[in-house]
Amino acid sequence: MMELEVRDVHLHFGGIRALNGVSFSVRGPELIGLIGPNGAGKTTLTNVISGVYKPSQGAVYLNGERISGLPPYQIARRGVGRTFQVTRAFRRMTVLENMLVPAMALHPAGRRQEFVDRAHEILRFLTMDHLALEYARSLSGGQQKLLELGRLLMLDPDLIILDEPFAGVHPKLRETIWEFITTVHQQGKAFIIISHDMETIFTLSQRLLVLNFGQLIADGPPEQVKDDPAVIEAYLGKEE
Amino acid sequence: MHRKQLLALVAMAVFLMLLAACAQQAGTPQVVRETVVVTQEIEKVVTQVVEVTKEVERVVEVTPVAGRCAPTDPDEVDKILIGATGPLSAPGSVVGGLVMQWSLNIAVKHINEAGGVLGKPVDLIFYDTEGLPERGTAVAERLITQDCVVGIVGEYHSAVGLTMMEVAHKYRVPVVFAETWNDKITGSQYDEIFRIAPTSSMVAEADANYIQDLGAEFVVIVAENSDYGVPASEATKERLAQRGIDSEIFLAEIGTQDWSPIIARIQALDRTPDVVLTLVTGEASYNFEQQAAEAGLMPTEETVCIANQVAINSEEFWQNVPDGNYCVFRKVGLVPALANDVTRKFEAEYRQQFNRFPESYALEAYDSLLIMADAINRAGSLDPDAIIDALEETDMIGAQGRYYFPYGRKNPVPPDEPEWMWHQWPDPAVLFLQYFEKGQSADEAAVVWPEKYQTHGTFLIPYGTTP
Amino acid sequence: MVEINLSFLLRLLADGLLIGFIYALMAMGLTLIFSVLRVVSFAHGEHYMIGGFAAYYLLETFTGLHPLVAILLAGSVTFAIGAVFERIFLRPLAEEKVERPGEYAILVTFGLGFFLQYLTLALIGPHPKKAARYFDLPAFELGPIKATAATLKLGTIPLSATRLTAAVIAVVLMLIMLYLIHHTWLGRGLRAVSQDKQAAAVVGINPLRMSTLAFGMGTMLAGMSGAALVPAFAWVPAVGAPAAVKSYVIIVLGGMGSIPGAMLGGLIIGVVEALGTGLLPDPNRAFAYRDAYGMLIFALVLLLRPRGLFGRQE
Amino acid sequence: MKRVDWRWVLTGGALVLALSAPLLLSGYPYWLHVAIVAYFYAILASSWSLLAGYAGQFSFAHMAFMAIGAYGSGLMGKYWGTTPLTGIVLSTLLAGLVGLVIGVLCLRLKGAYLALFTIAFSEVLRLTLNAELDITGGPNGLDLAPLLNTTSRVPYYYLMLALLLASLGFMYWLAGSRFGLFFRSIREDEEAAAAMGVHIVRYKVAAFVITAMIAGLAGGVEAHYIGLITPNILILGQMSIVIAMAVIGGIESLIGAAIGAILIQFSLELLRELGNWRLVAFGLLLMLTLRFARNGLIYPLIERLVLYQARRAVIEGREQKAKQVGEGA
Repeated sequence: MMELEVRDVHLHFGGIRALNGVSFSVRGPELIGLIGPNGAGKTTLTNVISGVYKPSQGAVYLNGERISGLPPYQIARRGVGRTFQVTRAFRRMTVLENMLVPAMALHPAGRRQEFVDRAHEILRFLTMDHLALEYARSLSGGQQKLLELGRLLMLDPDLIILDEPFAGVHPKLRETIWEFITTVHQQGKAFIIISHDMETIFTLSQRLLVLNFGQLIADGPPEQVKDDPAVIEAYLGKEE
Repeated sequence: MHRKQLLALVAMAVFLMLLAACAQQAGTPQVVRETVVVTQEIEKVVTQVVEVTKEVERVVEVTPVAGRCAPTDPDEVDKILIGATGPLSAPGSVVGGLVMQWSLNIAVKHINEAGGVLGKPVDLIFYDTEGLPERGTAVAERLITQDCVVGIVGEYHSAVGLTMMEVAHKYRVPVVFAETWNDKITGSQYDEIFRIAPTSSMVAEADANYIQDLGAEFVVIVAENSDYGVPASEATKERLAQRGIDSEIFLAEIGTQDWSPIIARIQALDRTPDVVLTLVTGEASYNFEQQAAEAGLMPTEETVCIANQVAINSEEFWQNVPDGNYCVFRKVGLVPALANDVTRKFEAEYRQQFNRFPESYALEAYDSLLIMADAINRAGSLDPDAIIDALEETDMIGAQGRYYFPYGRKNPVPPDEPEWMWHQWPDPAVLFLQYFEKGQSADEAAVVWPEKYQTHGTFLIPYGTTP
Repeated sequence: MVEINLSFLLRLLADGLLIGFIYALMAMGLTLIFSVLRVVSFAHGEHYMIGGFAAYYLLETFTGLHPLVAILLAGSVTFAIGAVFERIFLRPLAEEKVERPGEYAILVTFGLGFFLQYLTLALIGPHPKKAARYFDLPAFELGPIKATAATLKLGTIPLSATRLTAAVIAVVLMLIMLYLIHHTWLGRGLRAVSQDKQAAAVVGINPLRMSTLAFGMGTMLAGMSGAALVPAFAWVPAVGAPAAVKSYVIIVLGGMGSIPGAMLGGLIIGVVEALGTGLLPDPNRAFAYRDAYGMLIFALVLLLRPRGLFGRQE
Repeated sequence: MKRVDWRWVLTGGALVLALSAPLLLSGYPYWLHVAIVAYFYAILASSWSLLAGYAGQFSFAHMAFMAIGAYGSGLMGKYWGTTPLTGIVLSTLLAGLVGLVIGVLCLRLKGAYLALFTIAFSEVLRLTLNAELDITGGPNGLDLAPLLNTTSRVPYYYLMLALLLASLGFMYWLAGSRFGLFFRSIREDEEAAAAMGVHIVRYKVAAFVITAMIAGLAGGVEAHYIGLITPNILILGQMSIVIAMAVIGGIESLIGAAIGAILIQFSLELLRELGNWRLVAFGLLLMLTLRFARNGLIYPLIERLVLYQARRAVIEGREQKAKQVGEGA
């Protein structure tokens, strides 16, 4: 069973303290929402977990192994998959090729045919099988988002970090993504989902992490976090 | 910097050192010997393959039969095709190539006006060699096997001439080189190869003699690191040494613009040079001369300025080296005094067309074609051997004077002569001229060497005086 | 053997600084282009070359034309070339319509350089041209300071009049540029676009026009430095290449897009080359490797501090 | 109904033509020579397009690697008395090694920075070859022993052709393998590729090493064929010709670049009489291609004739071909 532990992570850019002693842990297939006002350090935290940044202090452990300091690709291979705020499909590669990249990176010895079949399976699940041979750049923004999710599945991670998956998507697509998350979650994968969309995130996630000024100010089930004074203050400002 | 990058740098350095070390004590390292063993096996196979292909060729006769496609019987052709080469684009010296192309065209005009060769018009095919030796091979190949030329003339760069000469030798096509100075070219003693330009040795000899006559004790040689500058500077240094004259060479990247650091260096030498000799071609020479003049290095009372021979284009020279008055420069070719009708005819045409003073290589290019045409006329056939025989017996007046080739097949080079005297015109006149008035043209310039041609009875018009 | 004494060092230093100012002017154009378009123009040397020829032919045809006017006209010629090129070939970049813009820009400007150089060669041939000295120095003698029309001699240090002129012109132009950039609407526009296109567009600046302007001004500076130098060096179509390579070294050293960086970088390169060439023991190698000194610094800067001395973190 | 598969018709035709060239050109050794040189440039252009078009590393040091192959072999022959073949093998390895170093040094450099760095590298190399006269022969160039003991061009022709086909084959295999996939993912988006578990460093450097070795090999063979190599081969102009060949052919297609190189080499030769004007036109063509035909002029034709058809076939659901496109395109 997957276990991620973020232990007292600090991150400073020059004078700016992006993260200031963040600690929490994820045990097994949880569905976690990560919220917080702009500039709270949500994306930064994602980048620390996925190895883009090395924490100035503190560490991240995956199943007891220290992963902070490993290059991103190592962390990805150890089962932490992430998406980016802006969709970053490999634009001048076909959808199929996009899907093959993580699989082949993960299993150097694997047979291509298996990956292809698996990719088609996943694409079918995402209802974009017919696009397999189109170039990613010719897809709509929404389809590119789905493609990114599909790519993630090919990596077959235990922990999936989604950065603003619902930002600027039309309702139809939002449903698809929602369904994707729930189904994949039921298959036993842990999620950390960054979102501004309070309503969605409160209903979707089982547990909420609230970041403010690089500090974790709340951690608990949505209903409890909802009326946590610190959180309200963070969002609405202190009332005198 | 990343650790990886540091490691890489170190690895690189070490490897290069190893390579250098091995190169020094030319011993063969283990790894090489091992590879040899492997590759020898492969080589066996390769050679067999080659043999097979040769066999195949023999069967299907794909190999060009002697390649050379020019007919030997003049009646088969309606015009006499002669090939010519020169650099027309970088990295070649475009100026040189262009001037030679111009002069060759004038030569064609004159020859055809005079009734052509064997009663047929001469047609010239000129190709750009870009100053690249490999292009020399290709172009010579093309001229000989595609365009079916009976002979080749011209070329400016020695490095190119050296490769062309091999092709000409392979297909047995006579060549008269116009401006390639490298000793090795006639030094090859190939039947096909003739030359009317002076060899580097001859020029170096002349330079050394003149400098000796100036009574110089210390000379600075500024040369470009090219197929021209390097051998020339070394040959000159050597000859100066034989005459007990010290000299120091400063090599510079070809086409250099800013010479100030090197000029500073020369002026910081513990002794002031009596002569500064410029073995730099093209615009770079102008840059050096003007900057040296501005810095007060040369020309001065103490230091004689020997500019590069391109200074003969007085207009261009004064434009680019306004402060270069009293500079001496080498001229290969005739003194105005000795100019003959051919010379005057060519010069007139050349000036009228391009409004420049014909450089030495202009005259050489012009003459090279005249000589080839004359030889074909006398041979009365297009057969290479006949032409080569005729060339060996050449005795004609060209723009640069009387041409003849003392040593060749019939009359081999005697042991006491250098082997490059083979098919070599022995007395291209190497003169030194000196400007003594700002803006004056090359024909007004004083001839200061050799003594017998002196116009002002002196080896040097002292700086700042008027004769 | 060269004995290294103070006056020799001073002289190298002076030579280096003098040529450095001229390098700096060229690099300034390049860095201006980069700061706004995020593009390194590989045709910079050719604009410099064309600027020189333009000035030369202007002075040839209109005798009595004042050199400074000629320089300005030459500048406007290269400005026009640059602006038109930008409009036709770099517009899709500004509109962000191109995949991998960086590479596209490299190749297309590279093609422009190739085209311009061979076009000039085909049109005016290879024979070197050189404009007459713009200004003669008044001849005077004042203790150790001596001046002739061509040279100003400070003790043992001779300074070429043509280069002094060019350096002065360079400094003046650089000051003008700095003023333009920091105290005019134009400069504000350029800076705004160079910092954030969208934001600039929002406050009513047209980023497209700014790109065209920036590229034009960059090539104009190149053209003007060429025009300023055409009396100092024999001018041929290939004259641009080495100069351009220098300015690449300089902008990387100074930090891409940083104007003070370009100035300082120019001076540094000038001095380093002079010292390197002057002090390396073996005279032949010393000079043959001249261009390598800059290159090595350049490589090291790229590896150690990719954003240069003044560059901002990308 | 079964439609004709143009792919095989085309490749077949081209092969037959290439193989029979010596017969057609028999008695025209000069054009045979041009063909050999054209293949040499084709190898350079296509390997550069693998590096730049696939892996997105716009290196200007390709000719430098070529020169390392040539000079390496020449110098080993001169100082260690190695036979040409030994020299070529070793200097190919050497080129690979230098490629490794350059690749590692360039890890963090992108776009213009990479271009400038690689220009600096090859300029310094050229200056060194020029300046170290006593070792390299300087501007006079370095003589190399002939590779094959024959005066005929035909064996060299087939050798260079084989080299071209072999390297194309190898590069296509590579492009179809995980290498090609990762190269392109890196080109598209390094960070995302890393997040998908791709070992960026390894594959970036691999791209440099492999293409450097191909260039080095070609250089070695070419130099031993010509018999002489000069530092002038390293001037920026030469590199720009290779780049232009790749761009005009189709920078993201190996075969496109190769064909482009061959066509351009021949046309430059045919137009030699035009002197510099042909280079003017060439430069203009380069700019226009870049601006208005980003995929080059040759590749789109190939795509129309070959890939488009294959795609249709796939969309009709032929899984087999799906892979070829997934790989090949």
